[in-house]
Amino acid sequence: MARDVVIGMAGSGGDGIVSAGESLISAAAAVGYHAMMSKSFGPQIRGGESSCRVRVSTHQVHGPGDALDLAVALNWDDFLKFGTELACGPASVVVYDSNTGIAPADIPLKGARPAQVFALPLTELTVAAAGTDKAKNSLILGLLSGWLGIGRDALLAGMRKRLGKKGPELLAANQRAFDAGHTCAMENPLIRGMLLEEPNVKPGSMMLADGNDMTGAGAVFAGVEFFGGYPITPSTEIMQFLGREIWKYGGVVLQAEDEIAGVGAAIGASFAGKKSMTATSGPGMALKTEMLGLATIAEIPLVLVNVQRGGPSTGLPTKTEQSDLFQACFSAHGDVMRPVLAPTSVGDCFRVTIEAFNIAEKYQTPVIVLSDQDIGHRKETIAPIDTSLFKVEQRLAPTEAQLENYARFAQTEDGISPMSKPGTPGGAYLCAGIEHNESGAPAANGAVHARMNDKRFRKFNSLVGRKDLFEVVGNPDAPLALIAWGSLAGVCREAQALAVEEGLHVKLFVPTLLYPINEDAYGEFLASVQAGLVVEQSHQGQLYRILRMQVDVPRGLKSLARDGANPIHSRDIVARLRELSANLHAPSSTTAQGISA
Amino acid sequence: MARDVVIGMAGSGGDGIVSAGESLISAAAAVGYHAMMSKSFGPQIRGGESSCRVRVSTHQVHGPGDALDLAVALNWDDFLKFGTELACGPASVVVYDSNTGIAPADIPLKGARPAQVFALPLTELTVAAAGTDKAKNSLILGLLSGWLGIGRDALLAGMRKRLGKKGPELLAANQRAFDAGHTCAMENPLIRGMLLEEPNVKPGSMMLADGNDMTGAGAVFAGVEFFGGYPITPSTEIMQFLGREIWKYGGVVLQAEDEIAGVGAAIGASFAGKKSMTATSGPGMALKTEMLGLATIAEIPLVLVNVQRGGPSTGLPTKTEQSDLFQACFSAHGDVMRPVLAPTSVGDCFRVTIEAFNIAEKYQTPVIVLSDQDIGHRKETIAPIDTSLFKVEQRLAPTEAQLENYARFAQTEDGISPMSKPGTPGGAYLCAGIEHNESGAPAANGAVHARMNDKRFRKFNSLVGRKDLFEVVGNPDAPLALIAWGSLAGVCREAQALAVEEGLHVKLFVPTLLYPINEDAYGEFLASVQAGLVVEQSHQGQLYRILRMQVDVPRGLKSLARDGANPIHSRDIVARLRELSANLHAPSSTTAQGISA
Amino acid sequence: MSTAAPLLAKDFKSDLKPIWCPGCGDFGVVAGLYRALAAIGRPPHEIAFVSGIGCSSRIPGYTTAYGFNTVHGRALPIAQGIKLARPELLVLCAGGDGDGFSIGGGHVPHAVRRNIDFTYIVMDNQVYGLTKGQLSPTSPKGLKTVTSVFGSIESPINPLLQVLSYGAGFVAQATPADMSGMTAILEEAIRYPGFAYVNVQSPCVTYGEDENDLKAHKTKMKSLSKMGHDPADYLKALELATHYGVELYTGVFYRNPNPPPTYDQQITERHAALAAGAPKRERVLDMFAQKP
Amino acid sequence: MSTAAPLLAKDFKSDLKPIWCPGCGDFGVVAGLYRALAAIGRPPHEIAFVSGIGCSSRIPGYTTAYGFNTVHGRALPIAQGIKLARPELLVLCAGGDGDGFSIGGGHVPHAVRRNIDFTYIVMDNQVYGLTKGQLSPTSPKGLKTVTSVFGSIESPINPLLQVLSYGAGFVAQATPADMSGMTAILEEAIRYPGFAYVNVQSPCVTYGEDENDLKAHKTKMKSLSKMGHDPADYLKALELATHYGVELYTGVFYRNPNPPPTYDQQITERHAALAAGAPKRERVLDMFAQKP
Ligand SMILES: Cc1ncc(C[n+]2csc(CCOP(=O)(O)OP(=O)(O)O)c2C)c(N)n1
Ligand SMILES: Cc1ncc(C[n+]2csc(CCOP(=O)(O)OP(=O)(O)O)c2C)c(N)n1
Ligand code: SF4
Ligand code: SF4
Ligand SMILES: [Mg+2]
Ligand SMILES: [Mg+2]
Repeated sequence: MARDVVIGMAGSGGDGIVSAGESLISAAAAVGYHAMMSKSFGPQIRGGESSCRVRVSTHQVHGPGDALDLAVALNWDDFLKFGTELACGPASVVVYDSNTGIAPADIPLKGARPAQVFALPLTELTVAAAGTDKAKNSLILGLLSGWLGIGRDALLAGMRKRLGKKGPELLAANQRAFDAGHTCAMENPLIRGMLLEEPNVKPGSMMLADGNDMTGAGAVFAGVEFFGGYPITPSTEIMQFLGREIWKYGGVVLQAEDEIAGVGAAIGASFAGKKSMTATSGPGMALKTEMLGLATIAEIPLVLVNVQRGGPSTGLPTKTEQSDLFQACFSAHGDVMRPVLAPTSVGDCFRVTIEAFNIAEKYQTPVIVLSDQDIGHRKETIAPIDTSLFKVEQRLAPTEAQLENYARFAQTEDGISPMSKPGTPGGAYLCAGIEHNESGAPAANGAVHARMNDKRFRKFNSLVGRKDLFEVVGNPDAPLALIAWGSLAGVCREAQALAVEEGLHVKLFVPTLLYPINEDAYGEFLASVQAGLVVEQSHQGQLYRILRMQVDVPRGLKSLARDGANPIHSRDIVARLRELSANLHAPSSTTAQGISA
Repeated sequence: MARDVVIGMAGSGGDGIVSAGESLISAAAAVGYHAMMSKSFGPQIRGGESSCRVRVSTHQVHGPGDALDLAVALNWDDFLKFGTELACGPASVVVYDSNTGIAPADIPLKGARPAQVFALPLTELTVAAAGTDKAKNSLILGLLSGWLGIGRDALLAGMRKRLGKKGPELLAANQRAFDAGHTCAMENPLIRGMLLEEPNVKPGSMMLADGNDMTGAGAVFAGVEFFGGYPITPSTEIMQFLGREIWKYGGVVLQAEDEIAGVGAAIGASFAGKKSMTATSGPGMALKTEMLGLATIAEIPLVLVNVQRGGPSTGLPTKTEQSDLFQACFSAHGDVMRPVLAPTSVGDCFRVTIEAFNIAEKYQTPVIVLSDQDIGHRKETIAPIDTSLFKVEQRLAPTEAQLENYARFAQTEDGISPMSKPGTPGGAYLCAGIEHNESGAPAANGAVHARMNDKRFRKFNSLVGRKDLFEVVGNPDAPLALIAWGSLAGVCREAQALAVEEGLHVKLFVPTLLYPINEDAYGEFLASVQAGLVVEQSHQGQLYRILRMQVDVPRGLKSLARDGANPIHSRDIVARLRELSANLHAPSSTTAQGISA
Repeated sequence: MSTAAPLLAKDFKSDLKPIWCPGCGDFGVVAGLYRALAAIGRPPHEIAFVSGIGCSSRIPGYTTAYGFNTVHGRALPIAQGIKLARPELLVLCAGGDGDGFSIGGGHVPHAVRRNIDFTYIVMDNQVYGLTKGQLSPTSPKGLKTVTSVFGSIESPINPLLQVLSYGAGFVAQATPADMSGMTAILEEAIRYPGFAYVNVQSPCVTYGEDENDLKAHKTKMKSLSKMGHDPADYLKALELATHYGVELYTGVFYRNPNPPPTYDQQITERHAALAAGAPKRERVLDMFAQKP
Repeated sequence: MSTAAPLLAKDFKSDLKPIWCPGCGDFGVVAGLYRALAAIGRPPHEIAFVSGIGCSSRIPGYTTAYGFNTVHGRALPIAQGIKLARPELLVLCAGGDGDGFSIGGGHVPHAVRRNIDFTYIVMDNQVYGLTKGQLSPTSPKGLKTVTSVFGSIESPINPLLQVLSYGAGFVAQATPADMSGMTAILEEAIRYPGFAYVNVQSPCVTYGEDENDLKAHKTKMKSLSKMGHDPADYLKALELATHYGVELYTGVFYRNPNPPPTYDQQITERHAALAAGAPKRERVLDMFAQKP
């Protein structure tokens, strides 16, 4: 019996490999398994290669898994195009269509030889059962049902939803293909049992969603009233989600003519008093930075979600990367401080988006949420969320007394000034991107500038100190450390658990608030650290660099950074930790950025 | 006798205070003095307050000076609007128009009481001599001529150039005002002699220019053939300079519809084989960042000059600040490395611009030059430059053999691939912002991406190591350090000299190449450092933060950062150094970012 | 929504002293606007007034409305966001020829085609005033400026023809030399139910036409209504607009006699239609439940 | 400048296999372009072909020209830079309706008014293909897409009328359903001495019109020349262009019978006039000498 199975499948566009994956994860979720599914495609819009990777488990999964347990190749050309995204290992079982004419001994996999290889007549069996080769994906579902033990009913439910409209004949044909697959599985037992243990979650209690939808849902929960944006992969689904939902709540989604107009309209709507949002990816974010500067100096609440893809420039539009962190923190002229948050899983997108709105409204600031293609597009099961635990904040409005002699940018102790909205008698002011005094009047001189810069930085003091915006996993005194953010945090969670299992003294730091840096939180975490890794999906290891800017980083803490679209496996991280552990000294000389001379 | 006099004057728009300053610096330059002049205006386009600050010296000047030696206020309202830009000190001599009705004891200067105060009937004397009050500035020139000893002929030459066109009567009237001013000076001797020593430079050998013009001149020298840009203060004069000059060399200046189009056209022209450039300030730079990413991934040479002003957003459009360093280094999505250079004086703009073109062409990369409003707009005398010492680089073209089977992005040892230009048979390729393989074909997959990212970073290895892109002033083993860039480098040069004069062990590091960081150069410089200051004109102290990212910074090295439009005086820096010096230990425990555990 | 006491022009004038050059045409524009707004009668706090950057874009600060002096070229998107968020506000948008038709030119067709109910006033002075005299997109060919010392070699754009071709329902031109005419046009534009465009010939006396030229507008201008132009005639409006830069027509080029529903109206209708079916925001996650 | 051996369509076809969906209209466009370029006879290496981002913008990679697949919406500025830097090159620019008239819309009026000699081809499929089916600025009102599930509430732009109002000297429309007509128009556009615009109705068979609709173009289209339209008649061209979205006119709406000098020509003249007086680049500092 297995607790955790990772399946990878690839074929060409028409093969329906992705909808097979969708059926599988829906069924798994419905009966109470935890699961995660990511899809990957070639550059073609239609046709071309496509693949998916589904992980099904009896316990919560935090990452897409390492090497595949079960690989399904409808043809080798397409399968191989996904390279390390569908990596096989020595424990993998490989299934492929025998009509490829390749002998099991000759399959073109590089590296490790798989544990078991099946050349099955997938097309032939499908045609025999269904009378058409278009039902290959149903045959594969049957195979998986047989091997994994996920029930026929649950799997057929998804298939019915998908094919119901196309008439009963097609559905029947696909059911026959499914059954043929199931029989085939029974006839070809696996040498490594993958029959899943019973799920331990009540059937029907799981949610299933992708990160972009959960981001949209978080925005709705937080009270979003305006979205202005422009389509860009891999963020567009956020606009599409809100385009379906927001109108019901009296809100508006504007598909603007470009990214500048999208964020501009959102800033306008926020100035007008509404909770506002935009979403984009790296290139769009580049265009929005001038507007973000305006929102900073004019102190306008705004949530911007950047679902990162590979860069620079058009880069890798459909692949994940974590290389927009520098951009998020520093792409502004002038001295700017704006909060940057990152969700670490699909479900976490909900929490982090609500948090982003709360911070934006409370501090009257743009807030950037750095999601990534991996989280944005992958589907995950999510355990029930108790939404009554979430607070929703509103921006500070001026009192009647304050409106008597209203100063929009009044100096206050915490740097946050009451913000009036158009329509309020007595609350009119000039909002401007030029430096201004407390009342809003343009005043481009040094004294005012120093004072207002100070206000705009000071107001984040209470944010920086928040302890609930990071998580420490494991023994806080452990000498080995991992630090990770975004989609890599899940991989590191699994790595940390694996490492502890094998006796390594490893802890993990996962920040939700990436910037500004909570120096104390990091300081405390790092105090006992002798060696470790900041694990990131980028070329430069951007968080590692930003930490050095602000925190005394022990010299033993290194950057483990890999360029986008190259998966980082938890087992590789554990291997690195093993090496670091072997070189550990006695826990004496933990050190810092500098020591006063 | 004096060697160095700083004069500050303010009046309202019509008073001609700035043209008086222009006449003064031209005259000073012509007769062989070193000089520097900066102007400052209120927000009005016409009318409103205006001021200038002129420093005249027998030796090279590196900064605008500290408190004024001589302050001229045509009226107090206008003078006071300039605040610390026209700071007076206990040694200042103050002259103002007695028609303000304010008694010398009541002049509204905050802080130190000046050494000497003259309430002179400036308007009255002018009307008496010239028959109009429009010649007040000539009267003041006469006064200055008398007090400083800069000759009548030299000063009148400038006046003639300015007023010649307006007819002989006006000129005569102004000459009379000048003479009246001169007489007045003789009648009102200064308690602190400001009569300048003889200049020690051959009359007629000095150049006089502002930073934006010297940037333009550097571009012409380096072979600029295309400029695309959009007007923005304080950079516009670069486009205006090239708009006059570039056509003579077969080049083109395009005033584009916006900043994106400006840099876009420059990228197009560079792709087409021409040396190309754009210039802007912070807000325009924000708009150009998407295009810069394209130039990075498509490996297109480009020089971008950002003449910094105060930010964020529209900020302080006419005031200086050094707060666009983060933007210059990090405003890009994806992993991007692009060189950032900074000139430290007007004359240095020439060298740094040539260097920028050379680096852009050699490394096929965008290069950012961070000038600032102070340097861009101030006028300085410049000693003759031996231009034969400057090399001009050309980009690497493919050989016939390479064109046989041309791969535009071929992997080479140094990461630099020969670049063909349209029109070359055999050299055609697809240039793209999407990730691509060596031949240029789109290939958005992990393996290619990692390889090409590596190439795009690796190619800068030889740049980072260049020793001629920074300067160390003073004893390299000194325990006290200053690090400064851009317009603050000059102030620190003077501070370092002053500090050494008073016996402090201080050295100064001035980087021309701000990014990427030459770790060895800083490392060597910092090895002996126990305490010091990174001096910057910004709120956050951005270079200090960037240094921490990359270099092991001794804990005693602190950031001294002041918001834009608030001058930093060399004497204040010396005062800080004095404190640091007093706290110095024995030079033992100089330390670093971290120590291996 | 208007208050009881009738509003006067001075109720719309703020305490900020304009920093325009003496004689600048923009003084006239803001004065006319005070009058037009007084005639309309919405109190200042119900008005949101958006601009970009430029001399002309300083105008919101000189009114008592909620002003938003944004960044160069982006007034239109921000104004649209305000109006879509709060359709009950009176929204005005203003700026210069450079702000609107150079850097901001990409936003105009989309502001127009959405037909959101607000008024856009461009103070067209054929030059960049604030940055001290560079070419603007409406500068005539051949003009010598600091960025075109040998003369401009590009033809100017035609703002009137452009906005008409984008399908604007109200397009007019005015000059502050004719204060009462301009005030009437501004009032009519603001009252038009949909996107309205007013091109104001507002000279820059420092870098463009001098003050006397502004006065000469009065003699050069040709009133469209006096010429007998029927503002319902779209094709004729296109033809007349082609004379921009040659003739100084004032008045309404085009007013759609059957104003189509505005974007903001359609939004309101959609809200009414969809509100009923909505779960509470707190229950937004329900849609993700995975039932067996 | 053309080479001796006559060029064939296949000489312009690159080795990259198009990744367009089977049946996509863009296949026809690139095929027509190969033929038009062969007819023109400039060798591929003397051609610079610029595009933005979108399915349609992949087109340069499928030719043997120097291709530049830039960023979304910015093909025009980059194409202009190339032509101004190297007037001797044949410059082509292409992209989608979204690339050209949504994010890139601000560059069009200025590309037009500068009258730089190059050709701009927009593959207008009324949808965002590459990003999988969102509204485009030419999508008809009411259209339901993934970003307009309740139907679009904004009117489409009119690319033909816009480009005409900007003053383009050559404006035409074509469809790949009429391959020979389209090829002829492309050739004429490229030969026109100045900025030339061709709107190609190139369906997106995945998110827009299906393949049969593309074939139906042939029956729906109305040839302007057969209708007797005189392409020298600007006002008539404006009027005909107002029917965009209703009628499928093909052919030339407007061709300026007296093409004015192009920007690139004027530059060349200026260079000739100024070259004589220039000091050497090495002596550029001389101007700053301060003589007593
Ligand atoms: C992004 C950006 N680019 C450029 C500028 C500089 N700038 C400010 S106003 C302006 C043009 C002003 O011309 P116009 O819009 O016609 O207004 P006017 O001053 O003539 O009224 C420019 C180029 C800026 N502030 N921001
Ligand atoms: C700055 C930026 N914004 C958005 C995108 C995403 N994007 C790529 S193509 C495209 C639109 C494609 O539509 P169109 O130009 O009509 O071309 P088509 O695919 O229909 O041929 C969009 C929104 C991007 N690549 N860059
Ligand atoms: S510069 Fe011109 S537009 Fe600006 S305020 Fe002065 S006159 Fe008016
Ligand atoms: S999505 Fe549409 S436009 Fe893109 S290739 Fe497919 S059919 Fe063509
Ligand atoms: Mg203007
Ligand atoms: Mg399209």
